[in-house]
Amino acid sequence: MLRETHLNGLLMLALLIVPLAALALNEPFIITLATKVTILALAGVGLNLALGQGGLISFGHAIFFGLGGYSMGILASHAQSFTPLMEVPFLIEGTKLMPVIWIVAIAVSCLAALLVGLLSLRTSGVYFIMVTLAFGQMFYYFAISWPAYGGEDGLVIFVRNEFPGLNTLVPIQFFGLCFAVLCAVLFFVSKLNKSAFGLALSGAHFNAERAETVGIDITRVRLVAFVISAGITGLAGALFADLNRFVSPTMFSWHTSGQIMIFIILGGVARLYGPIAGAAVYIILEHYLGAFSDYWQIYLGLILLFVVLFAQGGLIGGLSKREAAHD
Amino acid sequence: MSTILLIEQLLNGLQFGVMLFLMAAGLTLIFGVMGLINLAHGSLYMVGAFAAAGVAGLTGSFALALIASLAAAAMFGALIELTVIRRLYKRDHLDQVLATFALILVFSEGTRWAFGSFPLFLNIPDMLSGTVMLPGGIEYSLYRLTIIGIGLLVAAGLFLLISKTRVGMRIRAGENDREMISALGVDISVLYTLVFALGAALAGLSGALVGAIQSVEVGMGEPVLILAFVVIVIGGIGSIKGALAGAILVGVTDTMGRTLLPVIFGSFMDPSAATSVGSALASMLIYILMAGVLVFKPTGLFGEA
Amino acid sequence: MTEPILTVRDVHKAFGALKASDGISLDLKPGEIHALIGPNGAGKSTLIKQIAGGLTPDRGTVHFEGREISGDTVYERARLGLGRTFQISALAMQFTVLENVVLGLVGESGSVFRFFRPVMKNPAYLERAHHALKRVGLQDHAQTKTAELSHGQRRQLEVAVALTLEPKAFLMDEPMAGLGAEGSKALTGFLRELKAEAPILLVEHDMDAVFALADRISVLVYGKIIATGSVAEIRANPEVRAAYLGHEEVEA
Amino acid sequence: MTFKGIVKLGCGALGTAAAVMALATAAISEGHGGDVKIGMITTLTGGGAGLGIDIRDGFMLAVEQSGKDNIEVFVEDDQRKPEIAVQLADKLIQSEQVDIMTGIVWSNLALAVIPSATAQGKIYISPNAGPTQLAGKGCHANYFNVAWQNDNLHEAAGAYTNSAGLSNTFILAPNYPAGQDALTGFKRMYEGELAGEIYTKLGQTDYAAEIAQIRASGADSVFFFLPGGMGISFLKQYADSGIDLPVVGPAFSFDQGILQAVGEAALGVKNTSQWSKDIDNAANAAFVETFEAKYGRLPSLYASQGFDAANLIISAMGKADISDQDAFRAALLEADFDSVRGDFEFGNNQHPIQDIYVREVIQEGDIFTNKIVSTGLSDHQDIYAAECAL
Repeated sequence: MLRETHLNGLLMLALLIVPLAALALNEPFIITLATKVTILALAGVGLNLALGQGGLISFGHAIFFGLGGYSMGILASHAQSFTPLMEVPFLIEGTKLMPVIWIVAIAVSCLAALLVGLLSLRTSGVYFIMVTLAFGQMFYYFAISWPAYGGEDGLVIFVRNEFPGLNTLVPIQFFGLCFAVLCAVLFFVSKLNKSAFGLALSGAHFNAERAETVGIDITRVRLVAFVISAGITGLAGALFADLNRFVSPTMFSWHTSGQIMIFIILGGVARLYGPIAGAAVYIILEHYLGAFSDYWQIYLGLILLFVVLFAQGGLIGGLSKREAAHD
Repeated sequence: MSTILLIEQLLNGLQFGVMLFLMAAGLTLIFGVMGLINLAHGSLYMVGAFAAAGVAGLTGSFALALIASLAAAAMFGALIELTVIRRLYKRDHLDQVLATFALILVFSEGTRWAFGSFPLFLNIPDMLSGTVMLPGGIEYSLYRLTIIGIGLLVAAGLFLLISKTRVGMRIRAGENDREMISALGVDISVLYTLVFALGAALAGLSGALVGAIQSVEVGMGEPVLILAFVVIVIGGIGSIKGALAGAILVGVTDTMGRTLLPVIFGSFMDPSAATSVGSALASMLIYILMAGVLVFKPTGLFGEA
Repeated sequence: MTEPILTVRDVHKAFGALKASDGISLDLKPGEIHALIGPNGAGKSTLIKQIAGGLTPDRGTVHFEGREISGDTVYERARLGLGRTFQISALAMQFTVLENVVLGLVGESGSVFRFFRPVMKNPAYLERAHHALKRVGLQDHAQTKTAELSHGQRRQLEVAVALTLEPKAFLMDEPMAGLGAEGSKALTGFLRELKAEAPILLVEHDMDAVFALADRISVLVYGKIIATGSVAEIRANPEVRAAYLGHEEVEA
Repeated sequence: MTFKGIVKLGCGALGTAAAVMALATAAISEGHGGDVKIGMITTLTGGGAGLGIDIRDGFMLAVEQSGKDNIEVFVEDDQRKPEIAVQLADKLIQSEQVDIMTGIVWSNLALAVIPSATAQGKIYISPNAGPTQLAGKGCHANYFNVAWQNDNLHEAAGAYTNSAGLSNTFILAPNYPAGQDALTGFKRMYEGELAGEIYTKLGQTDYAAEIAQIRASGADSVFFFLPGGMGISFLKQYADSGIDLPVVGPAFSFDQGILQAVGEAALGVKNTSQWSKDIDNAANAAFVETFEAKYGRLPSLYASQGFDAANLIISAMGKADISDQDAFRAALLEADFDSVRGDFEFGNNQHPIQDIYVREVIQEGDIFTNKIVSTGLSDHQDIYAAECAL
């Protein structure tokens, strides 16, 4: 058994070493898989802030994942066809520059989260779960039937977007970029968790009445957490779209929301590095169980059930038990 | 649009609402009594439809098929309650959501494994096929009228069960105070299994009823599950009355939106674009309705604060 | 006469046919402990919620320091200086003792939206938190998980959190509940000290504590205050004896 | 950005080819010794799995019958999710280094995968989807479609509606790109009036409201495109509504895989298809017989397309080595194989020029199936071919 901090370190190291080894062994697809893990983990880290730290069980984070994806898709498709996004009241051009796309993805996701959050946070508990789920469906149907950007067909971006100084078409370079983004976000979130805001957010989660009676406006705290969380997930959405060079309404579907939640549960709720372990295990299962049986989702379902019922704390919790006991 | 068509569409909305009610009733009952959010409810709906299709295929009897749907869904309901669900009552909603999400995967792929990947056949019984003339010259499907009838009967039955019978009293007590009811000496775990099986049976029944006029296929429970969520959020979670009101509201709004919005847009737009934009908006209408209700009543129309 | 810090005027609140508050008026003056007693179901909790926030009266007003607060939210009232403790400990059980106290300080100082500075290393907070813990006698338990505290210790922590708010008035809902004789006695002494800092509206079942502490007592029965007065006056009031005390003595 | 970079972007897909060709040629130039690696991405789980399974089974049957041991097929399940399909394509190209790809059922998945696969120098043979975008300006030397261009069956339905003397039809389809294309395709050939035009919600299961509108519209016929479960639901409800107007649709809602689920409700319905099990030629008779013997069910349209896709590849293997891609493409373009649908040739955009039949749903014993009643369009080519620069 390991201390949780050591385990986290090992996890990040593994995530870094595997694609490098794959590069050496000329297995480029493993690099793609590792990139996928990195990006989905990022989405999970975003959701975990709301769900783990804040206790806000959002079943609608696919909204932000999808908005991030479409931010990339729309900007890049306009750049690709040299048509401006809009000319009135002022000119907005498409772009192929990742940093700009990221900022837009984060901004759009945060704005949507503000609106969705304002309405959803009037409710709590099961209502919140269902309301966020229903908002997700609303975006999903909108994306499918809105013809301007491909509807159900989605948008294909032929060349991956650019990042100054890198050739993002080279898998290992794109992986490195995603890994760096993940590290930066992990640093940001770990700071956030330890700040006054993080304490207030957990306080509002563990005992809302208490937090209110000490003068904390818990709705505002939750709204801010929801918005930050959405911004991170939106950023992950933009990267995911770039990984596939493609966006479609599937990114908005409720299965996507469920999947991001699964990463968190598999890894361990409210553990900062949980989504990384969870996403890695999920992708490995999907990849290898899929080859093993047409009905692999039965096994996935059973594994998930087992984790939820008997292995609370997820992988990281399970592997670092001793530390918790010594605490 | 003529008045007759408008009335017929209202009737369609009512019928759609009643079908949603059958789904939503079980969901809201299970939540009200056990505090459990059950995503696998849609899977039980699918189980009901497949059981009905299987039995109808073997025996040719629709009545037996309905009984089979009730029995199979109740049985699978009781089975998952005993093995999985009862471990979740004291857990938070997150664990409930994920465990029941996992059950969806198991049920969907398990059904595909057992029945194959192709849709099954289940038809309306001859006795109920065809149409009848309603007063005012509306030609309406007899089967759909029957669904409205069965749905309203189930609603009435549930109200009676909960307000008049001993079991109902226990259910109401369970809703308010689990500790008290176990102090009364009622075996709460048996009660919970029964309530869960009842909710499952309702889902199975609606799956079978709907299966006769829709496609019996893997994954059929998911869209209706989400609609049922919208229904109980609008109606107020845990309230049967709310589920009925919410279901009819959603049914009518959706149906009228689908028919009227393209017409409205058509009055000032090119017809092709109008149908496209109108339909896009119509597909989001019930979610907009839900958002609207929540702005004014965050716990739904009949929900408790 | 000094101005009351908290004034409740003719508050009504009904749930269906049940009149939980039926024209209640009372006030809390600086430097006093005003005890509110009454049998179960008399409407004490409903009244507390209307004072602390969470329930809005159907009719009537609540004033705090001369300002009407009837429509304010719980956290707004807390920010004005209304410190509340709960009937059943309402603490974040997963937090350490120290974290619970610091949470109070974060709320009190209004510095919730600070995202980068580690809050548990803020020297100003730590100093105030340890001071508060020392006052209630929990200084050795700062790093203990709240869930591991004894019942009595949790009540002490409740008071410590309330202290960090530096409130202008305390609203205490059965602080003695579940404490042993020893614990009650210690807390009684502490509350007597505390009332010099801020007056206390005390809802309490423990009659010994009430009679030992209260400067004034109000008796609530079926949503109405049937008597207000000094300990001696209340003890002597025949109506109170009939409606409440006799009943209570039988039980005791 | 360099000037060169700007030019590349401007060329869109063509630019991509230039950008990644260097990588791709490295993979191709590895010696293969006549072995052909085929990557199949298709839908094997979840809704619509039946279609992918049929394509795979038809394809594998042809491979098996060819007796060739130098074909290696990698089958992957896309779960009907475009993102997964894209990643599987990356895997097949990067890890397995396949030469040819095939298998995708759905247009949206095809659009996500094919442009990038062909740009990376892979040959793609489409056994089902034929999106408009890839038939006209977006056509590609490496992209062959052995099924149809998406509009074809709908156009044939429009033509049939005219010839049946129907002139006031009511049309409906789901509100998504393929649905919009379907109605456009129908209207291209149809000459009568429209009694109504409705877009339904994708995945909708209750059509009471639409059926009421049809009843009130005074139409003389109905054309619909509702693939999968949507079509089953619509037909059952339509049959129950008592409306007695003739129904026309593309083969997708009347195919072997789902007819049993629709039952009598489908009897007599006219549908358009380039294949039917009663097309009278030796290849087809053998295909139907061997498929049924091997898998215990009648083949579907999709199975026939999978079978033809494999035979097309096998025919080219007899003429050229895969390592000489130009020669291999030329061999494919000749389409020198016995298609189960009879005459088959490629147009300039490498989409089929073929007859499209009108079928009627009939009952044979307990089995519901189709029989050909007439030819809807002869030697039909899609209209986008003219825009293709190939």
